[in-house]
Amino acid sequence: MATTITRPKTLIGKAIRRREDPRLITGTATYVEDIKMPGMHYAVVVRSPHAAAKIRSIDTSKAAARPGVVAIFTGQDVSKVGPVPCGASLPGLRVPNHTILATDRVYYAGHPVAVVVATDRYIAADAADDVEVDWEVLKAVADPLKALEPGAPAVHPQWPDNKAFDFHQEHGDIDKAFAEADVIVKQRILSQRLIPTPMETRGVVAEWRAADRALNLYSSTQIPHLLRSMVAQMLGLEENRLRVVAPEVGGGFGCKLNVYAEEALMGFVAMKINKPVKWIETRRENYLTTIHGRGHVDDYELSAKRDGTITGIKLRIIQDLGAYHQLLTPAIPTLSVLMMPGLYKTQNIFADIVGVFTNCVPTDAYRGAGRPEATHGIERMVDILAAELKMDPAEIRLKNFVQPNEFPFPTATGLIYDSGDYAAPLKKALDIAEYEKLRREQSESRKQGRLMGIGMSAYGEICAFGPSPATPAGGWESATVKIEPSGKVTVLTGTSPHGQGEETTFAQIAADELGVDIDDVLVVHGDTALVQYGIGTFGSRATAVGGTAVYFALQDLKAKIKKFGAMLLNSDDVTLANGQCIDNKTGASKSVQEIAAASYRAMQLPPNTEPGMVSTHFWEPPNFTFPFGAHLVVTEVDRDTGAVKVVRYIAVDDCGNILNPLIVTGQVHGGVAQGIGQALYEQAVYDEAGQLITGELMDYAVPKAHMLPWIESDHTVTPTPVNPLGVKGVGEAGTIGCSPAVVNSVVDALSPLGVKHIDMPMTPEKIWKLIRSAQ
Amino acid sequence: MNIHVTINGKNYSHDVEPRLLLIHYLREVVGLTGPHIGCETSLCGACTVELGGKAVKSCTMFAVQANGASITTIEGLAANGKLHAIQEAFWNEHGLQCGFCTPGMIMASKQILDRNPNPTEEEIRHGLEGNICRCTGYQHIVNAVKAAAKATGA
Amino acid sequence: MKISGSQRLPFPPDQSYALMQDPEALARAIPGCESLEQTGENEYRMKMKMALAAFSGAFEGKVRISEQQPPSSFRLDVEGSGKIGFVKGGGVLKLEPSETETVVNYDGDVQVGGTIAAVGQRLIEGAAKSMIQRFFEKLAAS
Amino acid sequence: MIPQTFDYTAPATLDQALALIAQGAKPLAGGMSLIPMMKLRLAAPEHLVDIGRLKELNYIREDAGALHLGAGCTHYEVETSPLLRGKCPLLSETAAHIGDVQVRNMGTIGGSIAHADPSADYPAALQALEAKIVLRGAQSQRTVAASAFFLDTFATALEPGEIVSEIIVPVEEAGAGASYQKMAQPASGFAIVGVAARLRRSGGKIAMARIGVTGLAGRSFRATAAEKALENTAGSAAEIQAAAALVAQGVEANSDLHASAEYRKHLAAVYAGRALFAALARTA
Repeated sequence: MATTITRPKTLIGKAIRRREDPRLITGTATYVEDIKMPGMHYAVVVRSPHAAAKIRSIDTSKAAARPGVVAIFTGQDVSKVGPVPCGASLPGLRVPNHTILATDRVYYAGHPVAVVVATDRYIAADAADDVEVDWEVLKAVADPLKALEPGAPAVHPQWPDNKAFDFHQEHGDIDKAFAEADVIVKQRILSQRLIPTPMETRGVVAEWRAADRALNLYSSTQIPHLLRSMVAQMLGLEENRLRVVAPEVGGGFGCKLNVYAEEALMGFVAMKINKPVKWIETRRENYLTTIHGRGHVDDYELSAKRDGTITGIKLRIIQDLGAYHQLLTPAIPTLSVLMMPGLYKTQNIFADIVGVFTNCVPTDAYRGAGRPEATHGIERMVDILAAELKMDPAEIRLKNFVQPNEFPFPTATGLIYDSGDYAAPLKKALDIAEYEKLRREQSESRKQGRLMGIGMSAYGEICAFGPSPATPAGGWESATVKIEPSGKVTVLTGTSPHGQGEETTFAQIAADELGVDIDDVLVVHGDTALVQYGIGTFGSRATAVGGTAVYFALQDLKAKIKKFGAMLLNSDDVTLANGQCIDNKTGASKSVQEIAAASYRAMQLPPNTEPGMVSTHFWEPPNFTFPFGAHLVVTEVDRDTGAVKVVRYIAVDDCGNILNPLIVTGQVHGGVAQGIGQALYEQAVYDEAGQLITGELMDYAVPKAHMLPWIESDHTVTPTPVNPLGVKGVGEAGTIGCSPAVVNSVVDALSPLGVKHIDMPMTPEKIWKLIRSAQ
Repeated sequence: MNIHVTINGKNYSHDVEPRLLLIHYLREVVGLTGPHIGCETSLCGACTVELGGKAVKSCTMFAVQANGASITTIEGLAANGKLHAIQEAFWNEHGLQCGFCTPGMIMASKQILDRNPNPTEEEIRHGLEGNICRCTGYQHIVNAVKAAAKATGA
Repeated sequence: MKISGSQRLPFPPDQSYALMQDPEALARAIPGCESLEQTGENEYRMKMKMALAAFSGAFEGKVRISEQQPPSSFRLDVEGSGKIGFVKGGGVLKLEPSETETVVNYDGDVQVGGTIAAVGQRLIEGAAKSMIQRFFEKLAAS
Repeated sequence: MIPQTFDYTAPATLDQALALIAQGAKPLAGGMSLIPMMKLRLAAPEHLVDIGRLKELNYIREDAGALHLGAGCTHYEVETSPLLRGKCPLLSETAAHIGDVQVRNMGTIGGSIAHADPSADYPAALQALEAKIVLRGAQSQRTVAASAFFLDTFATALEPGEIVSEIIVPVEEAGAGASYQKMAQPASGFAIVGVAARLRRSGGKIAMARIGVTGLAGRSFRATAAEKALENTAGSAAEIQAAAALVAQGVEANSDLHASAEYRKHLAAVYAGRALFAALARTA
């Protein structure tokens, strides 16, 4: 029965190809849109074309008269459904009542006002067009700075100042630092609104089983369990009668780390019509109504000594929240504050956040969530300081880094950095680039009138979210490992991977720990009916927290294997290695598979031991992890057009131990692509009336293959002591390290013209105007 | 309107509404799951299929326009249980993460290699202009196309 | 979005002014106008079918004339909405004599919403200008 | 995502198609412009006549010193036609800039120019080539110059009931060189500005200069002032730059999210210079 070939422990660290890929490369994976059920109905959501308006009336009669239309619901009909939840809490936070359909007023273009349900998606689309809403259009405000001005239109009439919260944090003696500074540099730095754009939009299928009072909800989500808890609450359902399945999920990048109106709405519809219903977001809806990211206006001040030592950082963040709080909206800028010292030692910080309502779709977690903004800010400011002091940007960074002997390092913002050698990736990047030679090339090229730039960033990030007291809804993760009677191994993880490859990396961990063939390991996730409660995949946490839970579950299981093995071998001294439990005295052995079979057969049990071979572990991380790295970017600016070409991109990342280099490199590449997107191309633009004018892929420039450079990816390895795997997380690293390096490079290219700062995205026209005004 | 098409070597005949998009025909009527919908402006390329030997975006075509045509989707690439060289290369080179763009990306890659068996990096990137991937940064996809070129050339 | 420019009408200012206040002339000149019916003093309800090459859409809306200072200036506001979104435009038209003709300088705002705003962004200005051009050509021909 | 309902006819002959179009049906060629608009419900034709399959509209042939392209030729066919690449390479080069591979596989030259998007690529080349456009209706056939065909944003000389049936471009003479240079809008690939330049050198002088511009204004146009400035010069770098600087002069330029009018005018000069230099290099 046990046919598995055992082999030495070698999988961790190997670039093995992914186990999830066969279904994906053959087009046979099941995304939400691929789910079909008998009697399936289709829903289309009717949305506001206005950013701010009162609803005088809604006339659904014409739509309802279309053959095939089975139901239409408006705000009044869903009044018993609870509001879209905000999971973040801040002192004094103003939380608008976020109903799943608008009732008397809409707050952003795209705001859902009704849902049309029909037997066919084409009919539903036709009928949605027939719903007539009588609007009283109101003045809207889309720009957070304008929203703060006296007399600005009030997004929520009850709060005319448009402020959702004020947040303050400080540490050390900031006044002294600035009073005694040799030099103070100031800059306003923007992190523009971005649209996450996973290639799969959101989608929901809801199926009501009336006789069981049970709802099955299939949603393209990163957090199936949290979604279950919250949707159950919204719908007034018993949580154990709601099953949430995250089937194949086509990318998330944070925007599916949320609970959306449509998720509860489809549950409501299914319960009302007593038929399965499917709603698939169009790309236009995705741009209008799925959360955006970033949206910062940051005012920075840095104080320093003449020798380049940074002595203090002041930061005032104006956060464009949009019209509502989605799950984590107000919490995101607080992560920027936590990350504001970057990799530098300074203990004097002062930070203010003003959270501002605007008539736009809410902002929330998008790849990096608060940390790219902070890293962009500090890494720009360090370059600005270096320029002011005429220091080399590498030198000033090396001077201010937390040193390897200072870990664990308490930061001014209350974090404990776990481990690091911050100089190592920067030095490695400089070596790869042949930095000095590159600078010589640059001075030669400048003599020829060319605009060549060299820029770098040294970034740190907060990952592996995280200790539960510091994480809304809890920050632990769960794993169950089962060895089936046949000896096959099933890993159930509470994380919910959607491209990150945990079906492979977790199988690597399990195969190595148990000494079984990786083909005998199956990783299962994303179904609340199959998997114990879990938190989900976001914040570069899946491997560092979820993988660690798997690891500990495996340790428990190994102890049990040894107990059974010792019993079967009649020994009191056994070792488990290479899938065999070996009697250290006689050399006799039993395979893991044989032991598993015996544990289920239960002819005999070790003392105080239950039958079966299953272990569940909920792992609570004692700290975050803090990956770091350095990116170095060479750019050339076209003097005539302002176009930026990235000539070289070097990324040296330290994410601790690497379980699968293929996957890690892929994460870095993808992260960098999104960072370059922000630096050069992407921007969500609302006009003054709150219309999203980058409302489709026609105008919102997601980078395509020809718009991105070759990325030279390398690593240093500093394991974290926070978890036994030594892994820190890598999902967001590329994005966080990227944008400041690119901007620093372009500012460097234009520095001979006196350019000191450029805001993103660095479009050709923006650069051209800078060049022209310098001439 | 009645249409006849050959999809992945099998003949189909259906009565369809003229406005039925080819992508919906393939997915809803024929029951395929490979071609995906990622946008409505013909930019993302997730719906790419091969029609009469040419890569096309099946979301920007009506099923009636395909009447009489021969269509290959991602489901039709593997033959006799053996993956196509491009599928194999995407797997080996980690040319995908979430996988949603992958069927279209592989079909677009096939078009590149059908027309140019030994493309340069620049030619590959140019040839993928009609397909957006948000996960990979494209580098591993470029590697996959190169690897597939090598594998089929060998 | 701001929009401004100037157009000519081959009539003296007082005649041009009168023409631009005449509902029948407006109905003939507004591109795609299917009906223009008076609802109040200087206020009209309009049905139009906008067609620009393959683009087409039916709109219902209002036209309002205000701030009249004959024959030198007035304010024109037009708004319409349909299934593909809404269009709002308004601005001041200033008439200046130029020999026997009138130069009409306009300066105003155009705002669009809905699907048109999402995908038509790059085309709005061109389309608006071309519609204004057609409006004046037709007016000149009346 | 879902178009409104319509009737569909795929006639076997052009005459049948024209008869239906005369009754108000809308021609559907490759559908690359029309179908996305129908999906967004910005266009809702009641009756589509599929002319994309008509063999009668799909040919590229040489006749009496000119090249005749059926309106149904796809961009890919234009891009790769050995005849065009040899005798009118500017058109092939321009076709290669349109959209992406999938769009070029389906989209047709006739459909593209009938749509008259102000940022489309073909018009620049057709203006520079002084192309002739053959328009056919059920009872009519006429030929107009490219310069008279493109009237404004989405507006052409096509009358109701007419379609573009053929495009006629010249066979380039010896000593000619041409190039199309474009700054693409990063999201859509449309031309923010695109300039097609054609030059012929004779006896050390530029005997002929033609410059077509797209993306800059509501309609494509020939930059005649720049052409005149260049003709009969030696084509020195300074002369080319000076001519290029004239391209946008007096033009009321478009502006949008991606480029202001001012920047577009600047780019027009830059890309005109680039196209002219590249064209000149090819005259050698």
